[in-house]
Amino acid sequence: MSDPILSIDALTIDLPAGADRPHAVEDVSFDLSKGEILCVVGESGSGKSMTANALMGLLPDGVTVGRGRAVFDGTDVLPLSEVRKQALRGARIGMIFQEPMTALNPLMRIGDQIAEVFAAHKLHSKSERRARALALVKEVGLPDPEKIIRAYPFQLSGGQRQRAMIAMALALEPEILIADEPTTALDVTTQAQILRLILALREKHGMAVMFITHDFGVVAEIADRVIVMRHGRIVEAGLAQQVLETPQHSYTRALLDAIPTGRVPDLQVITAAPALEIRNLNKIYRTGGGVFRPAREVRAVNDVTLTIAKGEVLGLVGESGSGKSTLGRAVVRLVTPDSGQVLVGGVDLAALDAKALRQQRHRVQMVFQDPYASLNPRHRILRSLSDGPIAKGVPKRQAHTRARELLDIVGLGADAATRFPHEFSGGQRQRIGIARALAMDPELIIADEAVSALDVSIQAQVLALLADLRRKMGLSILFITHDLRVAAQVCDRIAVMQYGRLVEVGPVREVFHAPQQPYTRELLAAVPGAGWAVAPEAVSA
Amino acid sequence: MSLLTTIFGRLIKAVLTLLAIAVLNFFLIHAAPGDPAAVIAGEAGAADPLFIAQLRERFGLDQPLYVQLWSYVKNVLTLDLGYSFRQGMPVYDLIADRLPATLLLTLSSFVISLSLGIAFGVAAAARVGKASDSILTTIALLFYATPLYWAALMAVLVFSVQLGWLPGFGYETVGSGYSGLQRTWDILQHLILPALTLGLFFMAVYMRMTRASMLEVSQMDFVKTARAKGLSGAVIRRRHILRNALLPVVTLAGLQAGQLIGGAVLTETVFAWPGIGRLMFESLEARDYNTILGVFLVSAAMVILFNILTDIVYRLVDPRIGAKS
Amino acid sequence: MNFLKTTTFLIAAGLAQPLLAQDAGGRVDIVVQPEPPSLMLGLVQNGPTQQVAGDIYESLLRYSTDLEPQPSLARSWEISEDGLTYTFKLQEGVKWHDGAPFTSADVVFSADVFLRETHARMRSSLAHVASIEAPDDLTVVFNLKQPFGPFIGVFETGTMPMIPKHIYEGTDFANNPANATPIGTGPFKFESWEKGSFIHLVKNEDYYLDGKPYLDEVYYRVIPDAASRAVAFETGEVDVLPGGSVENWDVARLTGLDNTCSTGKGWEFFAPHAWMWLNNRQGPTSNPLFRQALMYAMDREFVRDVVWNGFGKVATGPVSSKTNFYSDDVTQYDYDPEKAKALLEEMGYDGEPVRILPLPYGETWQRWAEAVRQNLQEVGIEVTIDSTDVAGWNEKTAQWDYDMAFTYLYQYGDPALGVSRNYVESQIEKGSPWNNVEGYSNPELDKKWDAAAISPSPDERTRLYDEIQKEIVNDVPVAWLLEIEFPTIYNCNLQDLVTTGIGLSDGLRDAWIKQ
Amino acid sequence: MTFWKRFATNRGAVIGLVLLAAVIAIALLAPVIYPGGPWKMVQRPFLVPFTTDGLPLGTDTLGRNVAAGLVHGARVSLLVGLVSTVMALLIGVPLGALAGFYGGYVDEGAMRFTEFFQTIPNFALAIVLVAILQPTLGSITLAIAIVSWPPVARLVRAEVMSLKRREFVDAAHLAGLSNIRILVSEVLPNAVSPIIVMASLMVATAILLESSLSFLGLGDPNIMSWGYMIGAARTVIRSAWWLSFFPGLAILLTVLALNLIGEGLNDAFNPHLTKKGRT
Repeated sequence: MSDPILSIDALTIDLPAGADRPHAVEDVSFDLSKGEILCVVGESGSGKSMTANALMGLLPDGVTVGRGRAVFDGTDVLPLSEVRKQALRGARIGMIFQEPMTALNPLMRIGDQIAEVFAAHKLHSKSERRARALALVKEVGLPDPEKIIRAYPFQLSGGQRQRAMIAMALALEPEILIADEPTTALDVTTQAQILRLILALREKHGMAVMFITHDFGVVAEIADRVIVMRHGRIVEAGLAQQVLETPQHSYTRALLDAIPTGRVPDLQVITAAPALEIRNLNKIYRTGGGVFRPAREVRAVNDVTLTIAKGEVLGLVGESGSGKSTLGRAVVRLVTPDSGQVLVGGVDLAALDAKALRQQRHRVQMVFQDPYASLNPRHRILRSLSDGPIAKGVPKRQAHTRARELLDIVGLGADAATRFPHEFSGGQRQRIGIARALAMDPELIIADEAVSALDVSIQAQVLALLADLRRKMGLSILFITHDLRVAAQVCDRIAVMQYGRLVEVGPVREVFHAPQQPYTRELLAAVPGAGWAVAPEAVSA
Repeated sequence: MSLLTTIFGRLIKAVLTLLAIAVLNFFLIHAAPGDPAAVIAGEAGAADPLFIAQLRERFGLDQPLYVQLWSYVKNVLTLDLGYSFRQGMPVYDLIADRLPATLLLTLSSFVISLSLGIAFGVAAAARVGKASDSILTTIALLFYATPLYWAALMAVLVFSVQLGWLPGFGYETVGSGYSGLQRTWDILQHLILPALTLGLFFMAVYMRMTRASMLEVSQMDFVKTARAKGLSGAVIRRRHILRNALLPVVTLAGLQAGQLIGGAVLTETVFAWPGIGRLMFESLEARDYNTILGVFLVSAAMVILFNILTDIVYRLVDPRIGAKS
Repeated sequence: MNFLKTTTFLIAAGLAQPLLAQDAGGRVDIVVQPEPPSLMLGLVQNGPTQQVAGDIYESLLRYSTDLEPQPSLARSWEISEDGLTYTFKLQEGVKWHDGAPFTSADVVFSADVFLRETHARMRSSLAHVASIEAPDDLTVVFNLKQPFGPFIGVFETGTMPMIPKHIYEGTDFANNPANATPIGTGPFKFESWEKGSFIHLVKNEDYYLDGKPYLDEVYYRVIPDAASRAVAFETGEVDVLPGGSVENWDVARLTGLDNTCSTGKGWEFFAPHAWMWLNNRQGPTSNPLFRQALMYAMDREFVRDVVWNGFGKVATGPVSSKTNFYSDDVTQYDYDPEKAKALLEEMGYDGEPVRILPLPYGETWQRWAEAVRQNLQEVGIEVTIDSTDVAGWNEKTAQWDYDMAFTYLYQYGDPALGVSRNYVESQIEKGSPWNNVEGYSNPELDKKWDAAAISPSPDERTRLYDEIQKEIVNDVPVAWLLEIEFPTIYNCNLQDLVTTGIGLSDGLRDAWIKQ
Repeated sequence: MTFWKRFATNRGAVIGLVLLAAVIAIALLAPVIYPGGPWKMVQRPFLVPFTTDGLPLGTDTLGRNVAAGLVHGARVSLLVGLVSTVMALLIGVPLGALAGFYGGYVDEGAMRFTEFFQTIPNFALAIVLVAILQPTLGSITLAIAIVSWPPVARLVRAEVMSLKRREFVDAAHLAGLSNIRILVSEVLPNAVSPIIVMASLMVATAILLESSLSFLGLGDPNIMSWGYMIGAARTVIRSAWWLSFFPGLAILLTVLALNLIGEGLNDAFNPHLTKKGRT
C-alpha cells in the first residue's frame, strides 16, 4: 500500500438523465501501488469498468465525471484536456479489453497497429518502430513474430489477438495497465496462459495492473488486492487472501457462495435404462468448395458414442471448437448428423424424415445459451410456451393451463404468461426457457451453455432451479458447458470433448480427481483459482 | 482462392448472365408492338406493303422468332452485336461512337458524387447532432428528393440561360475547330452542368451512407482501442473509422456506378448529351432491335465490370475477403 | 406525305433576283430533329433526311411557293399537247461531288432503276410512265402511258432525287458503302457526321451556278429535347429552328426575341393536312351521324389558337387550301355542341366508349388529343386516350386497331398525288398507315377520283374535284382538323432562307448572311 | 422509450408525417375540392398564379386549372407509389424469405435471379417495359415494381438468414412447428421493421420513377399525375415556370416527407444507431 502511483478519491460518475440510476459510480476511492495487481470485481452494472474508462477519458457519450479526483503521478488526470489525456493514454496508462475479436482494427496489420502507438506519441523512426513492434510481439509470446506483424487480426486466434493487444498496451512501458475483463471471452486454457503472461510482465516491468473481472477464480489466481463493487459503490476492499477467505461484506460472501465450488456431488444412483443412446455419431462440416477449389472439412463430431441414463445429468465439457455444441444440436436434430444413431425412447432421431421428426421432436428439448435470443420478441410468453404442445396435439386450453403452471414452477408466477420477453431480465428469461423445454414433457433436456451468459449470482439461482427440478421431476439432462466448476457442481458424469472426439467419460469424482487423459488434466489445471476452490474438498474426498 | 480464379469464375458467370439478358431482352423487345420495318417505312412516309415486306426480308424479320434468336445469340457469342436497321451501321460502331460520351459523363459524375458524398458524410458524422450536421443532412435530403430532370432543367435555366455561365447542352462547341487543350477545356465546360446534376443526386446517397456508416463504426471496440493508444481524434477518424466505414459505401458505389451507364437517359436527354442512354431511348422508339439489345448488353456488361472492380477494390481494402476460404 | 414534323427550307429559284448584293461566306447552324437515320435521299425520304440531304442532292425541278415549277438541274422543259411526253433539257457543266459529270444517263438510272426499286411513292407515280429515254447527254424524255395531270409535280428533290449512276449501278443499293458518304450535285458537300451531335456540310466550290452557294459551311445540330433546342436558339448556338422543332408554345416567345424572324412559308408543296382517322368499319365511328356529331363537337378554332398558337387554318375538307383544286363550297362544321348532342341523340348513341390514338410526336399532339377528349366528353361521348410510341402508332393504324387516330399527311400539290389515296376503295389495304385507313367506301366517288387524275383538261379536273369535295365532306369519312403551319424561326441576318414551296427541304442554295 | 415516443422525438420524421398526412388528405378530398376533375379547360391558357380568383396556381397550356391538377395528381402519385411498392414487396419478400430460410440451391437460384435483375440497368428496363406494354397506369406500376423488388429480396434474405440462426427459431423447430409456419410466424414478423423502413423509401423512389417516365412521355394519358404535369410543361418551362414548378415542388415535398418518415422509422426501430455523440 505504500507509494501509490494512482490515487482515486471520492470518484462519482454521472449517468445521463433517463438512465435507471443517477450514478454509474458513486464515491469510489482507492489507491494503486507500483507493481501491484488490483482486481476490481463485480457483476454487470456494478460500475467496475466505468472507473477505468473515466481514468482513460474513454467514458461513453452522456456519461460524465461528477466529482472526485484521480491523482496520477501528482496530477489529477480527470480534468485534463483531451490533448493531454491523449499524451497519457498508451504512453503512461495502457489498456486492454474484453473482446479481442473486435478490439483490433480488422483492416490493419498487427505490426502497424502496434507501431501506431509509437506514432501516436511521435516516438522513433519508422524502421525503429517496426523493430520494436517485432520485439514486443516476441515478448508477449506470439509464435513466428515476423509473420505475425504482417498478419491481419482475422488470421489470429482469440488468445493471439489478446497477446497482440497486450503488446500494444505495453509498447511504451506504461506505469499502469488497465485490463478490462481481458480473459472473459477466452477458453480456459488460453485464459490461464494470458494470466500467466500478465503476471510475468508485471514481474519484468514492475507496472501496476488494474484488473477488472467478474470471476473470483481469476482473482484468486492473480490478485494482490481486491475491490468488490456493487451498484457503483465499493462494498469491500482488502488483500486478496483476506477477501477470499474471510469476506466481511454479505454481498462478497453471497458472490463467493454463488461460485460453484468444485465440490463434487456424491454418486447418484443411476438406473440402467438409457434416456439417450448416441452410437457412432459423425458430423463433418464442409465449407467453401466450388469449381475451382476443394472443400475444407471440419470433423465437428467424430465417431461419438455416449449414453445418458434416465434421471442422469451428464456434463459435456470442452473448449470452443471441441464439437460439444454440435453434438448437442445433432442430438435434437437441429443439425443432421452424417452417420450414426441418436436413440431416444427407442426412436432413432437421426434417421427420421422431416415429417416424422416433427412428431418426435417433443422427446428432446433444449435450453439455450442466450437468454436474449432464445425467445421470440414478438410473441407473448404464453404463446412461446404453448405453441409446441399445441402443435403436438395438446388441446389449447390445457396447454395454456400447463404453461401457467410451469411459469409458477420456475418461479416467475403465472402472470408472466401475458407479458413479452423484453419485460424480463436475463435470468428470468432463462427460467422461461426452462419452462418452455418442460412444457413439451421431454424425455431428455439439452442445456447448451444454459448459464454461461449469466452473472454469477443469477447463475447460482438458475443452477439451483435446475437441480430442484431434476430432483422433483427426475429429468435427464445433457449439460453442455465450458465451465468445469459448473459441470462439477451439477453433473453426475462428465464427458470431455476435444476436436470432435470424446476424450474421457466418467463419474465427476473420477474425472476430476483422477483424470486419465493428459488433455483432461490440462483442462482441470487451467481452471483459474482451481487450487483454492477445489483442493480442500478434493482432498477430503 | 486467389484473385485470378475469382475473377475467372466471375467472368464465366458474367457471360452466362449476359446471355440470359440478351435472350430476355430479345423476347421483351420483340413483344413490343410494331417492328423496325414499319417504323422505317413510316418515316419514308409512303410505303406500300411490298416495300415493308422487302425491308423485313432484308432485316431477317420474316424468319421465325426462334431462328432470329438463334442467329442473334450466335452473333453475340462471336462478339458481333449485329447491324442497326435504323442507322445503317454496325451496332458495335454506333455504341463505340456514343460510349465515350456516356463514360465521361457518368464517370465524372460518379467521381464528383463519391468524393463529395464521402467528404460531406465524414464532415456531418464528425459534427453529429450539431447544426452543421443538420444543414448538410437536410441539403443532401433535398437533392435526394428532387426529380433529377427537374433539377437539370432548372440548372440550364439558371446557369445557362439566365447567367450565361456555362453551355446548357451538347458535348462540345460544334465546329469550333478546337483541338488539344482548348478542346479539353471546351468539353469540360459542357460537362459541368450534366455531371453536377447527375452527381448531386448520388452525392446525397453516398453522403447519407457515409455518415451512417461512420457513426456505426465509431461505436466499435477497435475505435476505443485506438483511443486507448493515445491517437488523436483526427487520426482515429482517418485511419480507423473512415477506412472501415467506407466498405459499405464501396459496395453501394460499385452497384451504382454500373447502373449509371444505363441510367443516364434523363440527363442525356435534357442536356442533349450524345451518349448511349439516349441511343437506347431513340432505338427503342424506332424498334431498332439490334441497337437496343446491344446497348442493354453493353450497359449490363458495364454493371458486371463495375461489380468485379468493386470486388477487387474490396479485396484490396479488406484483407478478410478472399482469404476466408 | 412526309410524316416527321420537321423540315427545312430555303431557297430560291430563279424568280425575282434579289436586288441586294449577297454577302458570301459564313456558317449557319440549323436544328435537325430527330437525327436522320441516313442521308442517302434515294433510300430514305423522311423529313430530317430531306432537310439535310436537300443540300446534297437535287432533282430536275423546284417549285415556287405557289407551286409553279422552276428550273433546277433541268434548265427547261416541255409537255406535249396530249400530256404524254415530258422533255427536259439539263444544265450544262454540272458535276457530282466526286468530280464526275452529271448527264442524262444519271437521270434515267435514278428514275427508272434506282428509285423504282427503293422509293415507294415514286414507284406509284412511275406506274404512269411507259418509258424514260436519254436522246443525248443533256436531254431526258419521259413517255407516259396516259395523261397524268400531277406528273409535273414529281420532279421535286425528295420525290425524284438524282442518284450517281457511276457509284450505284449494279450494286446492292441498300448496302452500298457509299451511302455513308452521300454524293450528289447539290450546293453543299457532305463533310462529317458526329452521330448524336451534328452533321457538317461544306460549300461545293464546283457548283454549277456561279457564286452560289454563299455560305461556307452548314451544321445540322441534333438536340433531342425541345426545350434545349429553344435554349440553343436563344443563346445563338443555332441560327434556324425549322418548323416543328420547338413546341408551339415557345414559338411566340422566341419570335419576340431581338433580331428573330419567322416565316410560315416553305410548306406549300407538302401542305400538311391533319385529321383523325375514324374507323368506318365498327363501333360508333361507323355511323355517319356520329362522325358528323364529332365534327360539331370539336372546337377546332380553340385548338388552332391555343394548341397551335394561332398557326394554321381550320380544314374544311380533304383538300388543303394550299393545294391545287381546293374548293370551299362544302358543308361547314362549326363548333356547335348542341348540334352534336342532337345528332348523337338521333343516332341513339348508347355511351359506348371510343378510344383516341394521339400522334406520338410530342406535346402539341398530346395536348390536341386531350382537348378533343374534353370536347367529346362535354357532349356526352365516353373517351379514353391510348398512349403509344411511333412504332405502336404505326402498328395500330396499319392494323386498323383504333377508333379515332390522329395523323397528318402531305398533299404534294395535287389531290391525285396526296389526297385520293386516303379515300378510294382500291387503297384499302391492311399494313399501311397512309392509304384508306378509315375503310371508307364510295364507288361513285371512286370513279370521279380516277377520272380527275388522268383527265388532261384542268377545267375538267376542277369540276370533278369540286363535286368530290362537296359530297365527301357530308360523309365525314375522317375528321378533318387543321391545315398545319410550321413556322420556321431564324436569325434575321439570314437572307433568302426560304424560297421554294418545300422551304428548308430544298437546301440552302440561295441563303446568305447579311454582314 | 416506446417506438412512437422515439419516433416523435425526431423532428424531421414528425414534419414528414405531417406533410404526408396533408398530401393524403388532399388526395382523398380531391373530388370534393375540385369536383370538375383536372382536365376541364376552365380559362385562358397560361394564366399566371395568384392573379385570378379561383385559379390560385394559374392555368396550363390548355387553360386547365393547375391547382386541380395538383390535387388530383396527388392521388395518382401516391397510388402508383403505394401499389408498385406493395407489388415489389409481394415479389421480393417471399423470394428473399425462401432464399434466406432454405439456403442451398433455393438460395443460389433465387439470388442468381435477383442478381440478374440487378444487372439490367433499372431505369432502362422500366422504360422498355412501359414502352412494350404501352403506357397505362397498370403497366407503369408493374414496370416500377419489376425494377424495384431486388433490393427487397436481398434485404429480406439477409434478415431471414440472420434471424433463422437465432435460438428462438431453433426452439420453434424443437416445438415441432413446420418450416413454413416458422418462417411465417416466427421469422418474418421480426423482419418487419427493416422492411417497413425500406418500403417507405421505395414509395418515394417509385413516385420519382413514375414522374421520370412521364417526363420522357411514358405516362398514362388518361390520368393526371404530377409527373405528367412536369412532362407536359417542360417545353414551356421558360415562359410558364409555374407549370413545372408546382408539381415539381409537390413531388419534392412528398418524396422528402417519405424519406424523413423512413429515416424516423429507421431511427425508432434501431435506437442504438442514433445515439447522439461522437466516438
